[in-house]
Amino acid sequence: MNGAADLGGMMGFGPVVVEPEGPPFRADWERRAHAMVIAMGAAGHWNIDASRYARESLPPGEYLTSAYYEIWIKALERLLVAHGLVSAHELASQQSLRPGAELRRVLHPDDVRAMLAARRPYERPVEAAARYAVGDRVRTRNMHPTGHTRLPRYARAKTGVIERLHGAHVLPDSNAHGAGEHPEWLYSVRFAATELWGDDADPSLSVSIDAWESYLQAP
Amino acid sequence: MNGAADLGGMMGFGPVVVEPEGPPFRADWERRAHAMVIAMGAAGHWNIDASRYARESLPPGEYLTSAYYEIWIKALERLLVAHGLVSAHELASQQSLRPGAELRRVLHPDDVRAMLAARRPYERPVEAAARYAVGDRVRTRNMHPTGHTRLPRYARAKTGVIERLHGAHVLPDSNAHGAGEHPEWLYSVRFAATELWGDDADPSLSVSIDAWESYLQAP
Amino acid sequence: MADDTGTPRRVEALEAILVEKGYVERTALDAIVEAYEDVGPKNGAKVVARSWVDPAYRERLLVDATSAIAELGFGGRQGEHMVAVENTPEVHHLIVCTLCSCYPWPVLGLPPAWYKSPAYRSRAVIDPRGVLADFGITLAESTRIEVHDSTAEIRYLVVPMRPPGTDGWPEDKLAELVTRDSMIGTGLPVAS
Amino acid sequence: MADDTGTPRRVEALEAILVEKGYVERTALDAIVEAYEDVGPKNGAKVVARSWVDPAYRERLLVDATSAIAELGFGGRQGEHMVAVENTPEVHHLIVCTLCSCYPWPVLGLPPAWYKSPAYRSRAVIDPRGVLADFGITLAESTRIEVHDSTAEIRYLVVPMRPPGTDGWPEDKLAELVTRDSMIGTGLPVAS
Repeated sequence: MNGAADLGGMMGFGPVVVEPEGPPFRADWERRAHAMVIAMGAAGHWNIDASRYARESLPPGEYLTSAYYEIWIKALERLLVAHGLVSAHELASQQSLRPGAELRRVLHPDDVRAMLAARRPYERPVEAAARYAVGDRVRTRNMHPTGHTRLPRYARAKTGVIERLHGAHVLPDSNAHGAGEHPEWLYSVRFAATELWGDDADPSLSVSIDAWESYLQAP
Repeated sequence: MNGAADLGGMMGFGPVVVEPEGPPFRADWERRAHAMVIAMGAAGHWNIDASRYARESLPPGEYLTSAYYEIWIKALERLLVAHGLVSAHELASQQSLRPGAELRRVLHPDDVRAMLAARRPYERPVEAAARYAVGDRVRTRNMHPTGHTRLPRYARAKTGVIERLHGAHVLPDSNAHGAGEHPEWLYSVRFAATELWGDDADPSLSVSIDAWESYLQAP
Repeated sequence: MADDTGTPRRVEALEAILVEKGYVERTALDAIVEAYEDVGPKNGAKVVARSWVDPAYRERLLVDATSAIAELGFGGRQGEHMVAVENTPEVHHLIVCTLCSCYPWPVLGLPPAWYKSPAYRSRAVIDPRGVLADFGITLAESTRIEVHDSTAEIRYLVVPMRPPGTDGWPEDKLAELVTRDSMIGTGLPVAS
Repeated sequence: MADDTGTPRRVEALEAILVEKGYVERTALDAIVEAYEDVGPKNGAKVVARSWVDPAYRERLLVDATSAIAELGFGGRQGEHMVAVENTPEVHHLIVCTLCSCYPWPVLGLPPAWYKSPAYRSRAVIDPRGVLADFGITLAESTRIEVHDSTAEIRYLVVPMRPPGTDGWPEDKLAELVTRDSMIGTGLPVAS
């Protein structure tokens, strides 16, 4: 979707506020929010693409005025409600008002380390050969789905060059909506900044994205 | 600039909240805000393009969470400060702390009706002939200036057809920044929705924009 | 969305500052407020009704809307360069300003809040049928939609189709059928 | 931007609800919090330092970063598919995730707030030299910049250039020069 999360190329946010290296959390609620998102993710009722879609679906003004872990917690609340695990009324009243549903999996404290250390690859075997090879010129599709996609607006209908093949990966556009993994070949595609941003762009700059095969077509 | 005001094609705002026909203001502060913007515009220190640029330069999160006349009043405050007419400290303390500067023009109550009724056309005579004619195919430039422009992001690097000529008009891209009127031929350019939004778009839909000649090039 | 207490106070304080500095006179602000209480879509409705009963006027309106509208005494700020676009059974026109809130003040008054809302501005150019559905309007699938994004100082007026069953109606009675939304393209004239 | 009182209370209330419903155990949350206190850019710094002293390792890192990083014992969530990109005098790499906050957790820890900020995400792909200036970095105009927008599950690690004057340094001393930002591309290794 063309939501507020699709920020590449937007202007008006001012300079980057640089922080020195240090702990990534600035408040304890951020730690708990992050941990809850991971723990509820481990329950297996939704996948990472559904989580991202829930975040980018927040009303744009709310997205852009929320701290990042606020976005996570608001999206988690929406997922809990959408999956019937917590009611909107419970969230509003800030208390549990009925017994919990049966979770697919409850994360046990002893399993946390192993879960975080486990590789859960997104690569899948596919029978089809890759349609494009390194060096091929490709054009990204002009597409504006209302659902989830990982093709940013700034890189749509632009011509670039295949830079790497990453194997076939789970397609977020369907996986986010529970419509299956539909793995596709995944490529790094490199664009000249002048292609993305026009003749006034820095000629010494290029930008690559990782793009699934169905995002691409012959130029 | 690619600011929050450039909303065409964004998603996530929900349905349009329809209102019955009636007075356009919902609170008295809106009336006063609107009147102040007009009265201070009449002072002649900035033009309509500079006002629009001040509005679209608000931080995106603030723009999208402000009521419309709030956007106007915040932009007016910024213009007043930028032009040295009111200080940021005065705005913060909500009081005048020093005598006013000399305004170019103070709007007198007796002149209001005539001012509002006056035509202040944006058309200007130019020597150059129009480069394009009705029916010509043109391509909009891919441009991403940090300054003001009226070429929306969704209509950049797209091919359309000239539908009307409107004469030569003041160019907002320079006028907003006090860099002169630089009038240019202005055209209505019509695009198929499939060109703007891709193959999945409604084939029965077209969108036109009004575009200055320097926004256009041969296809 | 407006802060219910902060914003009115902020606006009031700014007015006091501008008045104290001698930049604005309160009575001038009063006069501006008053002027726009009088202006509304009834002006545009007169233009549309005239075009329905007077073929020569209709022709002038479609060729040079600014002059044709001035014939009826309307014009001025935010109406300097008018274009009229006429709905037909084949084509429906819809007006938006995706970048701000451009709107033909002299014929329609000041824009309603929804016209300036992100919901309308974002969606009118990519999903106009969805927007029309929010207004309770469903067009035939065969009707083309032409959206006009007011990106310059051209201001658009939609001339809706005259409702059937209004033959011989006087102009002022016809004007009563012409709603604000029908001249933006988000509505149709009141059924006769 | 976070509401200083509302948000912590909201998070606390949600935790209480999830615990009461039996969906999460507080000690599991504690364990997750604890696990990420230990993970940080020192992991990535070890990878970079090894690549500086061991040409064969460097080669493996550039060909299959996931495996090369696993040799040093790092991997897992948000590091399943790693790619290492090497800075040279000709090319500088910069990593961003414009769409959310994708970041290689096993080698860099959790991302700093600026990495997730609209200011960084919006500008890194259109004005990376301006972004680098915010970090106090000015590259030679002749240096090309390659920005990598992490739009899939591939996670990128920048291998910065080894600072001059570090010949013969032991690996652990070299690792101390490798800052978090130098592995994102928004910084350079500490001057030796």
